[in-house]
Amino acid sequence: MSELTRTPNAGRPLAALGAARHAEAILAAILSETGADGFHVKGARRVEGQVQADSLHSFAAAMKSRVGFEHLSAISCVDWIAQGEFELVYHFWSYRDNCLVSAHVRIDRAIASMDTITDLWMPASFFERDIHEFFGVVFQGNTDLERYILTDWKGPPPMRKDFVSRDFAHEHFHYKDYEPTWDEMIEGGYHGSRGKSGGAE
Amino acid sequence: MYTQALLFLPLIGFGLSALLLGTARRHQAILKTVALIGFLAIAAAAALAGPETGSLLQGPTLFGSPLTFGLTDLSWYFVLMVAGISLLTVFFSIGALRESGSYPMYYAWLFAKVFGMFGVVLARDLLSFFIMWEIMSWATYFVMQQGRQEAKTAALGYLVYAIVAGMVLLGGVIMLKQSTGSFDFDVISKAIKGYDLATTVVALVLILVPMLIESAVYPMHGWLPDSYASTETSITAYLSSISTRIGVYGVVLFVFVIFGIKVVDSVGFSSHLNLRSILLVLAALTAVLPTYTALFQHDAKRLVTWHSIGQGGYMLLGLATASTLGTAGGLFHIFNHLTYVSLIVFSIAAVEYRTGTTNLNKLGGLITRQPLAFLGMLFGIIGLAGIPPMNGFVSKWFIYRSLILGGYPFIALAAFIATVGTIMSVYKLIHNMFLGQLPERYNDVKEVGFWMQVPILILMAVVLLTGVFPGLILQWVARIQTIMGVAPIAYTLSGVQSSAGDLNMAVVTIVFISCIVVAAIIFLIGGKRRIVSQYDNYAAGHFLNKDVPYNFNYHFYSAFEHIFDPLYQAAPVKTTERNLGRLVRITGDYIRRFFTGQINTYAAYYVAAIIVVLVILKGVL
Amino acid sequence: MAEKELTQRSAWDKVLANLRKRSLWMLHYCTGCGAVELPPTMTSRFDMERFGIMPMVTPRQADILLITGYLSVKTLKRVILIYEQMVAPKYVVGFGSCTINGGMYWNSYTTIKALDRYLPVEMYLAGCMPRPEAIITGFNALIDKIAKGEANSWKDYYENYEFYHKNQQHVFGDIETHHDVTDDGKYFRVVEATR
Amino acid sequence: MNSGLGLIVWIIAYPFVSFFLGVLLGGYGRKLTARIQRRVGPSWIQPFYDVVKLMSKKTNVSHGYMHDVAMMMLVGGTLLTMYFVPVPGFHYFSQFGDYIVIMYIMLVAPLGMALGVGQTANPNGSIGIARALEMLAGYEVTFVLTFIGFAMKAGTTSMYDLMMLQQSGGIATWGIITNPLLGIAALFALQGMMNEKPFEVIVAPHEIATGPMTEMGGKYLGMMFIQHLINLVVELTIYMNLFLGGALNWFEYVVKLFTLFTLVLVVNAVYGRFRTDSALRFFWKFPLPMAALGVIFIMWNGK
Repeated sequence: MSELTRTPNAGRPLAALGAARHAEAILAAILSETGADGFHVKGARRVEGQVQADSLHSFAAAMKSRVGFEHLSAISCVDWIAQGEFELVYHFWSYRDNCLVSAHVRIDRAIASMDTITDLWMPASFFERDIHEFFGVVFQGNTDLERYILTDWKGPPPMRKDFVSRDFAHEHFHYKDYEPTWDEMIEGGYHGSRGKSGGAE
Repeated sequence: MYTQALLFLPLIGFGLSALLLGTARRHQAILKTVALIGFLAIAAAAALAGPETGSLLQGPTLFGSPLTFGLTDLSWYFVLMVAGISLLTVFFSIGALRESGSYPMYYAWLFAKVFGMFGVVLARDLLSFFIMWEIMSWATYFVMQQGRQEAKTAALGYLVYAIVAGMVLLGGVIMLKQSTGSFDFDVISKAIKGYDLATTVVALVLILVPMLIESAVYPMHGWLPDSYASTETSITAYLSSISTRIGVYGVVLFVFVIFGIKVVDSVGFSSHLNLRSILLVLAALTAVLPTYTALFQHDAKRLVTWHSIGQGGYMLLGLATASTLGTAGGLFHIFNHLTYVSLIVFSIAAVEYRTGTTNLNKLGGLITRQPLAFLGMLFGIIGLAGIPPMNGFVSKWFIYRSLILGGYPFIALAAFIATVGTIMSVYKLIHNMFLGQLPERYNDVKEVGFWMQVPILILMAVVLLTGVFPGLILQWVARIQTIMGVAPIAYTLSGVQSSAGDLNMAVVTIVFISCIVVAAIIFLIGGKRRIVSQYDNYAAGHFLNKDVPYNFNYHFYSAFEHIFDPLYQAAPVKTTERNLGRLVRITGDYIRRFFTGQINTYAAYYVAAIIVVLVILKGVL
Repeated sequence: MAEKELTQRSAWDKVLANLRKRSLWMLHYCTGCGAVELPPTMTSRFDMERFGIMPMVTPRQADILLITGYLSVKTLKRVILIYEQMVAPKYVVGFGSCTINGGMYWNSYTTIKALDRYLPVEMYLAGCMPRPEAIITGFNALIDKIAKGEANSWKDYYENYEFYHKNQQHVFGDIETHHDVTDDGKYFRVVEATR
Repeated sequence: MNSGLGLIVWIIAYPFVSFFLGVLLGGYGRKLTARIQRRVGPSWIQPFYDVVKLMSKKTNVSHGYMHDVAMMMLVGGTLLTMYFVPVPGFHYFSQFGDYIVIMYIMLVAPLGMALGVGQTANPNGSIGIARALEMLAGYEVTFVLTFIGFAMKAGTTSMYDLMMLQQSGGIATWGIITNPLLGIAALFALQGMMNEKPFEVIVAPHEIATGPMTEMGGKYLGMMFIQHLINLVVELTIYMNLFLGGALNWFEYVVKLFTLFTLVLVVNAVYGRFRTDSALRFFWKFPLPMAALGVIFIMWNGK
């Protein structure tokens, strides 16, 4: 691992990390270390801001090594179909300051590609595979974007807003239609599912 | 007349197969037929021979007394066993030794070994006993070093023990010759009765220790596991079934026939703390500790060799009780052990012949590919564990009863602990080799050929037959007991009738078979059943196929390993051997310093020696 | 075929059915949220062991396969493997509205909507989730069906295996369960050779 | 019932009597455990229903011929042990085999099961069998030491003679009264021998999917149930013959059977499950030294 990715607080007990900084100090630290100015304080322990897609990787590396946010708790994705964009939100967490910094990145919805940060955090590959499976965002540099939740899925990425779950379900699965003569069938004894229930083949 | 035949036939065989050495590479068949005919002749001679009391074969006179050989009941019992197992081993090796010339001297050394063993068993005087003992030790060394590379180093380990045993035996022989004035057994046994405690103790110890080394009794067993496990598998079967039992013959011969049990009992401090009780404790240790070491083994052959040490402990246990039942159990156990341990090792050889490995962690599921080897192994392990209706049970029954009724409760407990250890390691053996999932690489394994199947079938029949009708062997055991000076056992064809609890193996087997038939009827009343593939198995909803490893072989007895691992790592014998090796190396270094190799140092030694001699002479004069 | 089955049951079948109904071993495959209803049914509050019903661990030993909740396509593959590993006569009990018609997840893109198109379901326990009393009445109804000899849905799987297999393939393609169901049907004479 | 026609009839009827007794014992056991857990519990002859259901299964799954033969060895071995254990009025076979024979015949059934489970090629089964054999070194060694003490004192290893010795003076000469140490140690061993908690690690349902019974379905499980039920009767009878003075009439026999089983069941109902090595350590720390003490006591005042 290059010097850049070595975490300053690794190995030292939490208590020895020094007093927890409150949000404004963190905001200043982010500005000085990473030069990202689009951030603002959202709450006592929440900081939020915009980051450009291409500068995200360096921002994340700086957050991890210099600003003391060693933990990438999640990457989530929002589908702004109206603007034709995906919004990737990277949540960084600091053990020392108990504070969450979330960086919002906008990428184009049609191209839907972003470079990976698995070299900084190995577990990030799970978040990236999840987003790839459900939104179709391709993460450059992530070697195994293999599907692991919907293993036999053949349809489009299901979490996209243009995917209508009900129509897909109606088309692919068989429903048991409501049968007004339902009660006679029960009293009349049950002769196997194939017999009475209707439904599209 | 048969004594001469039994001695000269192996010699002729050895000569012939040695002569054929040159042709062995090209004409393996000729060598094998010669060996087969030779061993058939030996077996015939052994079978026809009976205990001849009269004609003693007078060999060449040496040190003033002739080397005499004769056939008694005791020696005939062993002669039969040696001849039988040698014939079966040759049968097996004809099928097993496939690439011609891998072991050119295989049959020659086997003949030599048989000659040595016959000599030891037929000897009627101490000198011929010692000479034949040395020949047997050397023959064992040469037979044993045929195998993988570590077989050669392990055989050297055996040789060290054998030489030590030989020297101690020589000391005993000389001591007895000085005190009784003759080598002949009968003369010695009459004379020894009148001797004082000191000489009998020393003579007895000097004679007994080599016997215990040869039969791998506990502290002196270090050589056996490595040497037996790394030789050619058919040799392992041969050695572990009969080679170590010559030591037990020696114990019976000297403790019972020559010295007499009363003399041995008198050696010691009180009726409880005499030589026999020491033998008993040693035998109990030999029965228990090797069986639990066998649990930890990953190699099938090594597991069985540890068991052959353990079973040797059982034989000594039976003999050391010196009661009718005990000695009968011990002697019968020699025969039983011979049958089922060779059966097990032949099955292992059959598996090794096809799969090429005996590593228990790599095998599995071979029951569908090699059913006969499985059946042979099954009969063998039921015999080894001593479960009715196999013969191993009958001799263990004798030993238990003699120990319990003879007032040795904790020795009986040790014997049972050994049985539990045997059952555990024996199930691991058959489970890891034949049961469980069949690995993909053994899919096209087939059964072994005719030559290897015949010995397995014969031994299976013998193990079952002598289990159901132990009387067949007990008749010889009773005759031997009369020579040993112990009341012979009252036996019937299928067991023993006595006031203190009886055994009728025929009835047990009949009831056993009828119960199984009843169970079969109950089973067949149930619905139809279909044999499914091994991948149709419960795996909590997971889909099984050939590249999902789904076999449990490694660390089979994890609870035992969890408890006994520290004890097993500090195995005393291995550490003592290592320290001995280091000691020899250090002393070797010091001695080397004297022989510097320059002439002048040697000249200086001469001058010094002359001066010393002069000083002594002047002093004397 | 089912009608012939009911009328010509021999006296011995009747006796056997009445004995067999008293011992039902249940493998509850906890796919959804219904599993939490089982513990009170088994323990002292409702004690279903009174009827000889006992939870069992592996499919080989079980008679009832209790599917307690929604079934995603991925879980359906495992459920079918377990169903085929069970020893007939076996009864699938669909538990809760999710197995009847998709229940709360009726518009989901991954859950199956009707269990009986993939497995012959013997009985449904309606409810989201059915309470222990419903479970016990359901099981008693099943016991009566077994006593009357009507609980033969397991034969349906052998007789109409193409129907079930086609639906399964439609949903998740082919799986290797090491069972040739049609061949088993002929071997165990569940399916008359003539058909 | 020891000679002629009565013997033949009894030999044919005895398995059914023993099976029926086993069913009653099994039903009583499940009823008692339920009552301890404040439940109603199944019917008194629930094991009979289970066996009938299992044996009437239609599509049984086998893993090979050894799997089938093993089931026959399993039930056959237990039936064989049953014939050799003396019961009130029937000790015909005691003249052919003493307790050492019985002790080894009892190993035939577990060996048969072990081979069958081995062929089902399921690791859960193999782990279960490995544990069963390891537990053997715990309880069986203790039980044998108690028997050795008795046999040495009585000078005979035939179970029928040992039983008759205890009958001579009524309760005063029961095994457990004359040697309490041996009796109590054997009680611990009985708990292990009957595979009841706390020594039930062999069939741990959640951990190794009921161990040896994982791949046993339909009539295979039926055969194991039949064996288990007869085994209940046999093992309780062995303990009763050695330590509770055996029984000469059937009423005394059934009463002793059920009281002894109640003791075992109560312990089973309230205890959790030992791990294998902790169970072995328990056996080697308490019951084994207790039995050894009992034997030393016998040797000390016996000689």
